[in-house]
Amino acid sequence: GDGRRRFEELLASESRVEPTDWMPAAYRKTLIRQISQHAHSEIIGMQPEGNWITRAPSLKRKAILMAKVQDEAGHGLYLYSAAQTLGIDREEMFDQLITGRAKYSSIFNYTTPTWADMGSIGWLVDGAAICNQVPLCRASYGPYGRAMVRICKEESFHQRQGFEILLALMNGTEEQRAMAQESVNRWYAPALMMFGPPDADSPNSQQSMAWNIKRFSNDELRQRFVDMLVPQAEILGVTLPDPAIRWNEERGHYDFGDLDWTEFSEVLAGRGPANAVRVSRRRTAHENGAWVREAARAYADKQATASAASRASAAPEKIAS
Amino acid sequence: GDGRRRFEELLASESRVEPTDWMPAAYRKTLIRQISQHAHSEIIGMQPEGNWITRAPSLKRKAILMAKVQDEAGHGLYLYSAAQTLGIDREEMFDQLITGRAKYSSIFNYTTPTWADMGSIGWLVDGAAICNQVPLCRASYGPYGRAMVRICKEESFHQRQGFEILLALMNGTEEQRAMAQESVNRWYAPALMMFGPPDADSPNSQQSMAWNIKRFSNDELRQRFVDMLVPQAEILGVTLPDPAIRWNEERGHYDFGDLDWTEFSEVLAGRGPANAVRVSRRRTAHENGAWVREAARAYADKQATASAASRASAAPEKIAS
Amino acid sequence: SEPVALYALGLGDDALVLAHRLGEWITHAPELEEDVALGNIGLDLLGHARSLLTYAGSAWGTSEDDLAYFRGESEFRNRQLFEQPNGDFAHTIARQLFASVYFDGLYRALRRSTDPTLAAIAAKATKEVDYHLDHSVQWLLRLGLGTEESHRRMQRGLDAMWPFVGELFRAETGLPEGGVAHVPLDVTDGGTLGGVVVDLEPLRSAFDEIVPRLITDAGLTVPTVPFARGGGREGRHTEALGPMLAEMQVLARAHPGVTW
Amino acid sequence: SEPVALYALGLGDDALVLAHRLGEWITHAPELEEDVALGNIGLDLLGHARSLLTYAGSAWGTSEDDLAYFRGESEFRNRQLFEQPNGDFAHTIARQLFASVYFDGLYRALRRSTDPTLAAIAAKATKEVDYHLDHSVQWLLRLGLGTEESHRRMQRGLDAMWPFVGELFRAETGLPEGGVAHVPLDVTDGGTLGGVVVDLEPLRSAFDEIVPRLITDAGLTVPTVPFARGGGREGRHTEALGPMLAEMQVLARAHPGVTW
Repeated sequence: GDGRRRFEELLASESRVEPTDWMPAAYRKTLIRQISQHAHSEIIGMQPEGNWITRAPSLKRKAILMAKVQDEAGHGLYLYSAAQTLGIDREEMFDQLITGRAKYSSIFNYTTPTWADMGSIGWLVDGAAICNQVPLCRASYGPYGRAMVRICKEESFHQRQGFEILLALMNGTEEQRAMAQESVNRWYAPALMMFGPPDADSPNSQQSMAWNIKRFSNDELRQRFVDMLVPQAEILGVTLPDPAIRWNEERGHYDFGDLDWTEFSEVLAGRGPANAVRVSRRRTAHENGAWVREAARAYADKQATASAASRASAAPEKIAS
Repeated sequence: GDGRRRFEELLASESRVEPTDWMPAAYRKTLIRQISQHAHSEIIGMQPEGNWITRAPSLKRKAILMAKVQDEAGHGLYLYSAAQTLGIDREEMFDQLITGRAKYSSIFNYTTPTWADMGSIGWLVDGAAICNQVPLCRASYGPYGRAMVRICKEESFHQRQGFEILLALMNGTEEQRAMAQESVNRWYAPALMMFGPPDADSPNSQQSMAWNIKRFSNDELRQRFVDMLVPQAEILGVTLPDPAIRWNEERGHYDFGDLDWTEFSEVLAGRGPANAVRVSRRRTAHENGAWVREAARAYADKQATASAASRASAAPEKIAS
Repeated sequence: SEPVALYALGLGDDALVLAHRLGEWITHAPELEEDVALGNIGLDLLGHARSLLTYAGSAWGTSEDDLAYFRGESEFRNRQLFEQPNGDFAHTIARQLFASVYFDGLYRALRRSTDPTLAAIAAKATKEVDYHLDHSVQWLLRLGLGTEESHRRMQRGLDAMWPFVGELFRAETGLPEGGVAHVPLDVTDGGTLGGVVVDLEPLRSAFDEIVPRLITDAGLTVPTVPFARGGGREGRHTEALGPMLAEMQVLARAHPGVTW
Repeated sequence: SEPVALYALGLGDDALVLAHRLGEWITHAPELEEDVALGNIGLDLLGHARSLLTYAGSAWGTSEDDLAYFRGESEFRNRQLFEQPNGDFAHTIARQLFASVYFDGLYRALRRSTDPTLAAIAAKATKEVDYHLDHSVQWLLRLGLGTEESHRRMQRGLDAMWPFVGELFRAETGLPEGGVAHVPLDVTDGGTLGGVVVDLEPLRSAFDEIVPRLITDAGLTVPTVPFARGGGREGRHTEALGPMLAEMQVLARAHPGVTW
C-alpha cells in the first residue's frame, strides 16, 4: 500500500523513517532487537569499568571514569527510549536482560584485572564501537540515528580518554608499560571480534544493509578499525599482538591475521570469563531495589490521588452538576 | 519459708544456688540483668575486634583473632543459656539488645582504628574483665559460676594473646612501637573504668556482695588491676598514661590518678565514639537474617510433622484404637 | 596561608570521602536513573574535593593526589558522617540529606569568604548542592510516604545517620597529634580566620529548623538517638573508613611517585 | 620439589581465599550460632592454608606471610569459586557446598599421596571438611525446603556459584606468565607428580553423582548455566578478588619486612 511505498522511498532517498511512519514488521523487529541489544550493552558495559571506580589511582582518573560509566548509563537510557518508540516497554526489555534472555555485546564478558584495562577498553572497545556506530548516525530509523549522533560524540571522547590512559602508562615506569602491553594483548582480538563473524558467516547483514540500518559489512568495518589502530599503536609504543599485521600497498590497507572464532563462540555461549557475573549483578541490584521502586510508585499514586481530590474540592459545583 | 531459709544457708555456707532452688525475686532479677548484660557485652564485644579480621597482618594473627572473636560469640551463647535457667527467653534478651533497651559494657563503644588496638583490648580490656570475672567463678548462682569458670579460662588465654601482640609491636620498628603506645594511651583509662564508678557512688554493690554475686568492691578490683598492670607495662616497655602512678610502700599498692568520670557517663549516655554503630550493626545482621531463621523454623516444623506422620502410619492400629 | 589550607583540607576530605561512597553505588543502584543521579552527585563532590585539596596542597607544595592517596586513616580530616557505609538506599538518602543541608548552608556562606579561592569554589558548589538537596528531599518524601517497608527503612536510615549530625557543626580544629603526612607539622592557628571560614552556629540553627520539618513532612520521626563523639577533624574515625581507604588507595600506593 | 610446592601453593590459595571470605561474615551472620559455625569453618580452612603455604614456601625459602600478603592478584592461584563474594547467606551456602564436596574428595584422595607432608595435611583436613560438608547440606535442605523466599534465594545462590564449578576439576597448571612474587621463575614441571597429586577425574565423577542428588533432595533444580572460563590456577581471576586483596593486604604492605 501507500505506507510501504513511502517506506521504500524514504530508504531510497536516504531519509529517516519516523515512529509514526508505516514500516515492515520485520524492520521493526530487527530494530527493536538491535537497539535493545545496544542499550543492554551500555548497561552491562558499565560493570567492567565500574570495577575500578573505587580504585582509580588519581582523582582526575577517578572523575573521568565515574563520568564515563555514568555516560554509559545515560546511553542505555536514550537507547531504551529510542526502542520504546517502536512499541516495546522498557520494563520488558530490562526484564529480558536480567533474566538472561537478551543478548548484549560479548566483549563485556571479559574482566578487567588491571587498571590498564580502563585504557584498553577506551582505546580498543570504544574505538571499535565508534567504527560500528558512526555509520549508524545515518541509520534509516530517525530516533535511532539521532540517539547515535549524541552517543558517538561521547564515545569518541571516551576513546581519547582511553588512549590517554595507555599513553600515560607507556610514558611511565617499566611496570606501567608492562601493564599496558599485557592489557592490550588481552583486549586486541576480542575488540576485533566486536564487528561480528566474517561476512561469509553473517547471514543477517544483507537485509540490514538494504534497510539502511547497517552501512558496511563486518569485514569492512574490521578493516577500517585495524587501519585506524596501527598508527595509533605506534604513537603509544604498544605492540598489537598479531605478527601478521603489515601494510599492504596494493590493497591500501593493513593485512592482519585470522581470529580465533572458537573463542568468540565460547564467550557467546556463556563460557567467557565473566558472563555469569554480569547479568546476575544487574539482576541483584534490580531485586534489591524493588522496594525503592515500589515506594516511588506508591508515592506517585498517592500524589496523583491527592491532587485529583484537591482539584475536585476546588471545583465543587462542576462535580455536583 | 523453707525456701528462703535454705537460700540463706546456701549463701552462708558459700554453696551454689541451683535453678530449681527457691530464690528471692530481686536476686533472680539482679542475676538476669547481670548475666544478660554480660552476654550482650560478649556479643557486642565481637565488633571492635571483628573490625580487624580481614586486615590482620599475618596469617597467625588472623587465625588467633578469628578464634578469639568466635570464642566471644560462644561466651555469649553460654551466658544466654545460664540466664535462661532463671526463666527468661533468649529471644527476649536478644530483642532487648538490638532495640537498645539493654546495657552492655561501655568499653565496646570505643573504636579500633589501629591494629595495636587488638593488643590493647586483649591486654587491658580482657585483663580488666578477668579481674572482674575470676571472683565470679565463685558466684552463688550455680549456672553462672560454672559458665564463668569456662569463660575465665579462655579470657586469660586472650589476655596473653593481647599482651603478645603488644610485645611484638614494642619489639618492632619505631612505627610499631608508636602504634602500640598510642593505642595503650587510648585504652588505659576506659579499661580502668570497666570496674564501674567509685564505691561511694555504687549503690547496688552492697546487696550484690551480700548475695555472693559480687565479691569485691569496684575500687578493690580496680586497685588489683592496676597492681597487675604496672609490672606488665614495664616488661612491654609501654608507658601507662597516668603520671600519678607510683608504688605506695605503706599501702602495698600502686597509687594512681583520678579518672575522668564525665567521659564515662558521656559514653554510657550514648555519646561515645561508636555507640550508634554497635547495636545497629547487630540489629541489621539480625534483620537481614530473618528469612534464614524463618526457613530453619519452617523446615524443622515440616520435619516434625513428617516424622509424626511416619510414626503414625507405622503404627496404624494404635491410632485407630 | 596555612590555617586556611588546613580549613580547605577538612572541607576537601568531607567531599572526597562522600564522593567515593557515592561512587560505590554505580552499577548497584535500584534503577538506572539512580546510577546516573548518585554518580552525578558523586562527581560534583569529587570536583569540590579536587578544588579544595589542590588549594590546600598549594600551601605546602603537595598535590591533590598526594593528599588523597598517601595519607593514612588518622590523617584524614573528614567529619564522620561522610565515611558512613552506604547501607541500603534509605541509609544513603539519609546521609545525603544531612550532608546536603550542611553543604548548602556552608557553601552559601563561604561565597562571602574573604579568601577569593574559597569564595569561588563555594560559588560554583552552591548551585550543584542545590540539586543534591532536592534529590534527597524528593526521595525522603517518596520513601517516607511510599510503602510500609520504605517508611520503616527510611526511619532506620535517619536513625543510623543521626548520631553523626552533631559533629557537623562543631568548630574546626587544628592538626591531629602527630601531624599529617604531606602537611608540615609547624602549622599553627596563628592567623585569624575571621572572615575566611564559615561560622557554624547559624548553619546549625538552619539545620535545626529545616531538617525536622522535612522529616515530619515525610511522615517520619525526628531521631532521638544521641550524637556520637565525633572527632573526624582531629583524625578520629569510625571503623568504616579504614577498609574504604584500603581499597581507594591500593593501586596508587603500589606505584608511588608515578604519573597516571 | 618445586612442582610439588607449586601444587601446594594452589591448594593453599584455595583455602586462604575462602577462609578470608568466611571471616567477612563474622558479626554479620543471621544468628550467633552461624557466627560461630562460619567462623569455625573459616578457621579450619585458614589452618589448611597455613600448612600448605608454609610447605610451598619451604621449597623457595619464603614464608606463608610473604606468600599471602606480598603477591598481587595475578599471582594468586586459587580457583575462582573461592573468591566469589559472600552475597546473601544462600550464596555462601552454595559456595560452601560446592567447595566442601570438592575439598572432601580432594583431601580423602590426597591422604594417599606419596608426598608425606601433603598426606599428613590431608589426613587432618579430611575430618574437618566432613563437618563443613554436613553444615552446608543441612542448610541446603533448610533453605531449599523451608519457605518460599528461602527456596528462591537458595536457587539463586546455586545458579550464581555453578559457573565456577567447572574449573574445580580442571588439571593443575604451571606458573602464570611472568611468574609469581617470592616464587622463582625457573620452576618447571620437570618432575613427575604421578603419585603426589590427586587425579581430578574421579573427583568430578563423585561431584556429578553427589551434588545433583543433594540439590534435588532439597527440592531445588540443578543449574544449567554454563561454566565460566576459569583460569584461577593461571592467575586469572574474577573482579571480586582485587578489592578483597586490597583489604586483606593493606596493613602488612604498609609495613613490609616487620614482625607482628
